[in-house]
Amino acid sequence: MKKIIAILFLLVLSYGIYLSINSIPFGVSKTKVGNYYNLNGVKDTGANNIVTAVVLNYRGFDTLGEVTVLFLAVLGFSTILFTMKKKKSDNMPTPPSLILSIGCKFLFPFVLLFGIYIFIHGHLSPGGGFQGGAVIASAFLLFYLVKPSEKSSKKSFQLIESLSGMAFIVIGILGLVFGNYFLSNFLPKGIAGKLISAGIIPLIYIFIGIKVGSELTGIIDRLMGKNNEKQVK
Amino acid sequence: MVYYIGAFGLIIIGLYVLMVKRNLIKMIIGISLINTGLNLFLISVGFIKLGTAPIFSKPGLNPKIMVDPLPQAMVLTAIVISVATLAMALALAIRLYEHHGTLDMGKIKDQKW
Amino acid sequence: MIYFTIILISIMLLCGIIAAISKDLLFAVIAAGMASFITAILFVFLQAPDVAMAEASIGAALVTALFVLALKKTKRSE
Amino acid sequence: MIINILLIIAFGGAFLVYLAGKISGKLRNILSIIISLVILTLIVMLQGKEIEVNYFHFFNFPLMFRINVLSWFFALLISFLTTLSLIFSLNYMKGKENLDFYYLMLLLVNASMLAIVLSGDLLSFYIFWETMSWSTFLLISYNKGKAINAALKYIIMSIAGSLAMLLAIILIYIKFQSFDILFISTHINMSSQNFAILIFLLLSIGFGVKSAIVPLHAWLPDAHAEAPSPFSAILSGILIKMGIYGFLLLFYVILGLKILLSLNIWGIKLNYIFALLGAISVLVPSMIAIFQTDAKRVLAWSSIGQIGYIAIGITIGSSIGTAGGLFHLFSHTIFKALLFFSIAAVEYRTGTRDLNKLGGLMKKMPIVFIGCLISVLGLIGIPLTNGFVSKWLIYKALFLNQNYFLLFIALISTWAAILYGFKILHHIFLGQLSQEHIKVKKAPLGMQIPIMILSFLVLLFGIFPGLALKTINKLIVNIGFKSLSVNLFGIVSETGPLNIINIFAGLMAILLLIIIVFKLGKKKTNIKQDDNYAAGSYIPIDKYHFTSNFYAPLFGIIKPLLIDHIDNFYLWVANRIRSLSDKVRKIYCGNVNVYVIYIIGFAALLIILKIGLKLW
Amino acid sequence: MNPVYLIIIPLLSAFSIPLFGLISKKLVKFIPPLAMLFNAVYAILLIPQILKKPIVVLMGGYSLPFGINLFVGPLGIIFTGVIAIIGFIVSFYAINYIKEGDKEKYHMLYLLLLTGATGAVLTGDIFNLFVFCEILCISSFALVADLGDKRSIESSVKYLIQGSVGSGFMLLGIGLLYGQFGTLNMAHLAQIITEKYGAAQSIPIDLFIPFVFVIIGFGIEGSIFPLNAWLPDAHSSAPSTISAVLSGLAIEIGLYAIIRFVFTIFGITSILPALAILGLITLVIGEITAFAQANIKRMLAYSSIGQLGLIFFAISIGTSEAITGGLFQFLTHAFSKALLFLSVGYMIYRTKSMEISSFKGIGKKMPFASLAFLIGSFSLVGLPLFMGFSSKFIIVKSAILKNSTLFNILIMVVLLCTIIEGAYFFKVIQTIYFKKSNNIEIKKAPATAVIAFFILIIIIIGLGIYPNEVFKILQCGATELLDKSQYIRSVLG
Repeated sequence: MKKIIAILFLLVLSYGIYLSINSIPFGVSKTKVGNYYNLNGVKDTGANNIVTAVVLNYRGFDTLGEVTVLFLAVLGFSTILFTMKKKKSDNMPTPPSLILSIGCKFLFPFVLLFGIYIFIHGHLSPGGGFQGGAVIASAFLLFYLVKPSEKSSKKSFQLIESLSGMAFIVIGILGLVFGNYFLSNFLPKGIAGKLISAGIIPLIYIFIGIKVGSELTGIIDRLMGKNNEKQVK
Repeated sequence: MVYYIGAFGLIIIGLYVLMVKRNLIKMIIGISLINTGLNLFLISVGFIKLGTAPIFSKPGLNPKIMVDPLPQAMVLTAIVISVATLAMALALAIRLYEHHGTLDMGKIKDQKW
Repeated sequence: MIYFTIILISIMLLCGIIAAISKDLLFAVIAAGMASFITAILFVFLQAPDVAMAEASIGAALVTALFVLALKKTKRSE
Repeated sequence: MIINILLIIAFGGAFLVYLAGKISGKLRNILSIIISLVILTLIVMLQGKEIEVNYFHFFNFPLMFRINVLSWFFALLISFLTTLSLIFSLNYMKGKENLDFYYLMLLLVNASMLAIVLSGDLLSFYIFWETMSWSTFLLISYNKGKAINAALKYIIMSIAGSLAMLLAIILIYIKFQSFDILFISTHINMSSQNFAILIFLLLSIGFGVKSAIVPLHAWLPDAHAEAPSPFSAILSGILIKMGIYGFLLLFYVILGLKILLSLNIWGIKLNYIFALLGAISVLVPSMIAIFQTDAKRVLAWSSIGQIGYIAIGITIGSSIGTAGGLFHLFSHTIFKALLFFSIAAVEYRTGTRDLNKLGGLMKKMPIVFIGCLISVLGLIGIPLTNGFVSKWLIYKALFLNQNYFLLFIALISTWAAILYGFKILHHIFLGQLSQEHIKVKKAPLGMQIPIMILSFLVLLFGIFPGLALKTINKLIVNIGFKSLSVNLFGIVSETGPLNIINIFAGLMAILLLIIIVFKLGKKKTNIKQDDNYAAGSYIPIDKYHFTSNFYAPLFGIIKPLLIDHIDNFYLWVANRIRSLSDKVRKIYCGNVNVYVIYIIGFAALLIILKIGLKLW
Repeated sequence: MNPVYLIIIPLLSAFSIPLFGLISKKLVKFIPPLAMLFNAVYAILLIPQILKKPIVVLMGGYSLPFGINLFVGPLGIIFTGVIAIIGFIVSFYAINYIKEGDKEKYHMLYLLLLTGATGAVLTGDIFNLFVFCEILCISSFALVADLGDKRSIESSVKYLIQGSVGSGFMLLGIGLLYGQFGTLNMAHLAQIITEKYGAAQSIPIDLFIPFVFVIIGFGIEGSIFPLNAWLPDAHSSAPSTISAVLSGLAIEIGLYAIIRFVFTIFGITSILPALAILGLITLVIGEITAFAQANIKRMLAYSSIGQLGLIFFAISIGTSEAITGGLFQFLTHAFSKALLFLSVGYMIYRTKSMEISSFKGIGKKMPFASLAFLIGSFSLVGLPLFMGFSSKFIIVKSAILKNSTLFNILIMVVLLCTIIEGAYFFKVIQTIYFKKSNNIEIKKAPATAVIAFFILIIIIIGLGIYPNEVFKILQCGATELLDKSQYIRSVLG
């Protein structure tokens, strides 16, 4: 019964969407704002990667909101799981097989390095704080697979997150102080293509990279449930 | 045009799962499908035929035929938001399982009227 | 080129349907992960490398990891 | 300027009393008496003055107070009755808890009634009308138990009424761009006929609820029975009259006599319909009052009846009728308050007010008995009491106006008034004294003073009606009727004067005759009350009590009439709403899938409406 | 006097809470009141400047349609001021109401919730509005699940699923709008829409579909009739301070977004009667379901739905006075509902149960809390001398001024619902004051709570007696909404 109603409503919805799609031709440039970014993105922000320029400079306020959302997610995640009682049948995690432990131990530094590379070169090559942080998190995921009982102190993760979040806002305020606009790019833009160029973008992306990395690792760490004995109230 | 069909197909499947399936984890999968479909739709709105990626990796790139960077900025944010919602949903699912012993939303109905 | 994308999109929709229907949650999670991975590939075709990396690393890898870990704590089957 | 001071004292005094109550009970009692006396003197000083003062701007609407003869007449009644009831409640409420709240609310009700009567524009009228209703609500639910449902019924009906009034006030504002009553009354003839009818209907709902005209009277019996007695004296003494004041305002100040008489729906004149409603609300409640066992319920139903009288008097539209209505309002306030005070005194001493259990208190509480006797005489309308004067005026007006049907109904309900008047008197004071009331003491002095004052007033205005009629005459002229020639003893009018002197002389003659016959008769032997025999055997004392269900045969006849259909209708509506809300809340059924279906369904609905019906 | 601080300071203090937490656990609970006090004072100081000319703040110094801008107009400053004042009072109340559980996380989430609300109200960019609404939603998911007992987890899950469907629709609507008009800035979007569809009587289909998705996305956040199934569960199982903020502010943000889209961006006024009917259905359903509730917080949640329906109905009447009345009703509802939830908070805390029957005779033992409840319910029902009367008065007046038969009937229904609302509120007052109490010991509400009640009571009675000042500010807010071209001119210059 519910299935039929659901399918009916979805049909009507898809017909509505089909109607509105007609006015959005595929592949034709529809934007009035996008070309401006492409044309003088490099000139304004000094970053080769226009997407990073848009993400951090033109629409930097969105990314500030974005960072708060992630910060919120970790907060909510820990409040909900904070009061979890230790499950009695938490079977001892099977010891990792030889290949897994050797492989992980070998791969961990390289994946970590790759993640750091991504968010340092955010303004030059594709990639940035979020992608770099995710790669770091997957590096730590590998690390946890190998040593499930590893105790990583949550307090340190929380501090890193809040510190890097505050750093982002402080850079914004500095922009307000120097360039009399919040989040304005007050540092010298340097030569496009060089590593130290594009003003505040690399700085912010480094902080975001660290923040996203620590946050996603925190989530995975809590979910692994290794050390939730400490949380038991 | 195919991308739109793909994107909205995913969204419709996600909505169908949300409406019909009773298991909470299956619903969360539905939500993640919706988000993926949405991101695909946003990017395919900003695509220009025969356009190049909006990055000046090589010096001689013509900015006029570059793809529109704005939807890509939006999608970056949307992906992270969907991860955030997903993490919260999974945490709640775990606590719900701990409280109710089951994840069947059909049976968890004491918050009504 | 165009046929390749059609095939990819149809596989993606297929993965979506499998994720929707299958009883075994782990299989559904992997199918959803597969769908988002194919989306990452499509993003590359749509000239959006940044988003492709983000979707691949977050959407495919981490979300699936989260789901698997969550499944470990709750019940596997429907 | 005096009006501002008056109202500041009234409202400020209420809160002052509450604070004083926190310090000490005695201080609070004295302070409340002083405040009510100050208000009374201020109002007496305001006699005959026509002041208009603009005291506040609410959303740039000027709010103003205005005093004229009409408002002065009501203000005097309000403050006088509140002073008496305060004196009365000093003793009556001695033992009870949270008295600060009681005195605060009593003075607040008094202050808001004064403000209603003195308010010059409809908005401040409405504001103080609402403050009166919510403070009355808090006061009615004062003694817990059944009073809670009574208060809830009261507040719901009064909110419904005042919302209808709010609608009318806003319609008036939109038509005339001002709330000032005088401004409206001068420009009323600009508006169309059905606008006047709409205003008439809406405002009469609002005032009808407060003055308990028949279809809207359901709250009054419970509210009066359950409210604390001194407050139920105010409630039926003056608070219902606020509705009548509203009607006076509506009929004669806003609409004016000429328009009022011209208003008709499909040919039937509106004021005739209203008079009919008044007649029904005289007849049916009086009948119901006969068969009540709780003393205060009898009084409550009789209040509805007497209000019906006043309504008939006012809506006839002739100067004598209105004078009769106003005089009846005046006299009803006095003798109904007297009746409530005496019942309260009885209840204070004996603890119960169930008529079947009381009896024979005549010797125990003589002053209360005299007070009750005089008030019942006034209620019935025996000559030499103020009830007689007002009934005479109303009957003359009905007679002159040739609507004999109303005259007939008024007479029947006077007959019913006699029945339940005598029932109260007999059940409480005459008959046998039941055992547990043997050691009942006299009513305390604090209660006897108001009873004495009021019974004196009943007789005073009975014998010299001219005192009140002079101000009422001025009042009628103010409203727009032609004045009556009034002298100290009654009204000189071409079709048979009302002159108390010759009635007084006639009564004296009859009294003399009775005494002579009595004297000539054979020696009287006095028999003690409790040594009478039946069929030769001595009746033990506890068998004496035979005054239970009094008018049994009459009860058989009009039993179908007594089922209060209107009350049942309100209960039916309340149950309908409760079952509806039980069904409606099932919408939120707790299942997330269904909630998501609601969301997508709403989206589909919007799309269908757009594509299918091209709505937007 | 740059309004950006209204968003940055709360955000900065939220991030700094873990650092302060290191120094001393007790210091943490004083940060939210301070941040909100700063916001309130700053907003009030900005009002005179804004009444003259709305401020447009560019983010990062990039010219308009390309960067993000904050549009701080009279409407925005009213909402920010109310959010800040109520946020301050509630956080002041929460100083010793929130004892158990991880206080640090609670205060961080609370501050971020208010930042999300302030940001959503001030921003001039639709995607930024989406991001701030997301912050609002996620923090309220976490706060609803804060107590961690069976009931709050369940309602938080249901709220999350519906919230994420809502955010999915929001994003879809924004994507479609971007696909058609190519820009994300509200003023630029409004300009393009008027150029393209200015003259059209009925709304063109491809403008209507994104409008539908936007209405549903923000409607779920703003709890319109079919979309508000999450609200009763969420508000009744959240801690009282959170349900006070949620029903006082959070649902109004969703409503603000819808109004902004309907009036400023799309400028379609032909749909207003339909929205008025929708608002009315929400009012009727809210009031009727509230009538038959035994649990006090569920009753207040349903009455929030009802009041919100009234605000939506008032605003969608469309005349400038009606919108002022609607905004005033928003103020009334925000303050009185906060007062009601806060007073109920301590009653539940002392009697350990949410059933109304367990509140018998609390009037004697907790005089201030019950007095606060009394004044809050009187002002919600709209009795004179309180705020509710002045706002309801304007709404009824402006509805009748429209003198179309449809609105006359609708206003009748509104008045009937006020009667039902009065009925269930007075029933609770009677159980509190006039029923014998069974349990013996109930302590009084502590000092911080009494001060919070006191401030709210002063505001309610003050605005009830002298509403002219606030009325003028609200009128500028209404004109800002109605006058679309003036909004575009002041933003794009």
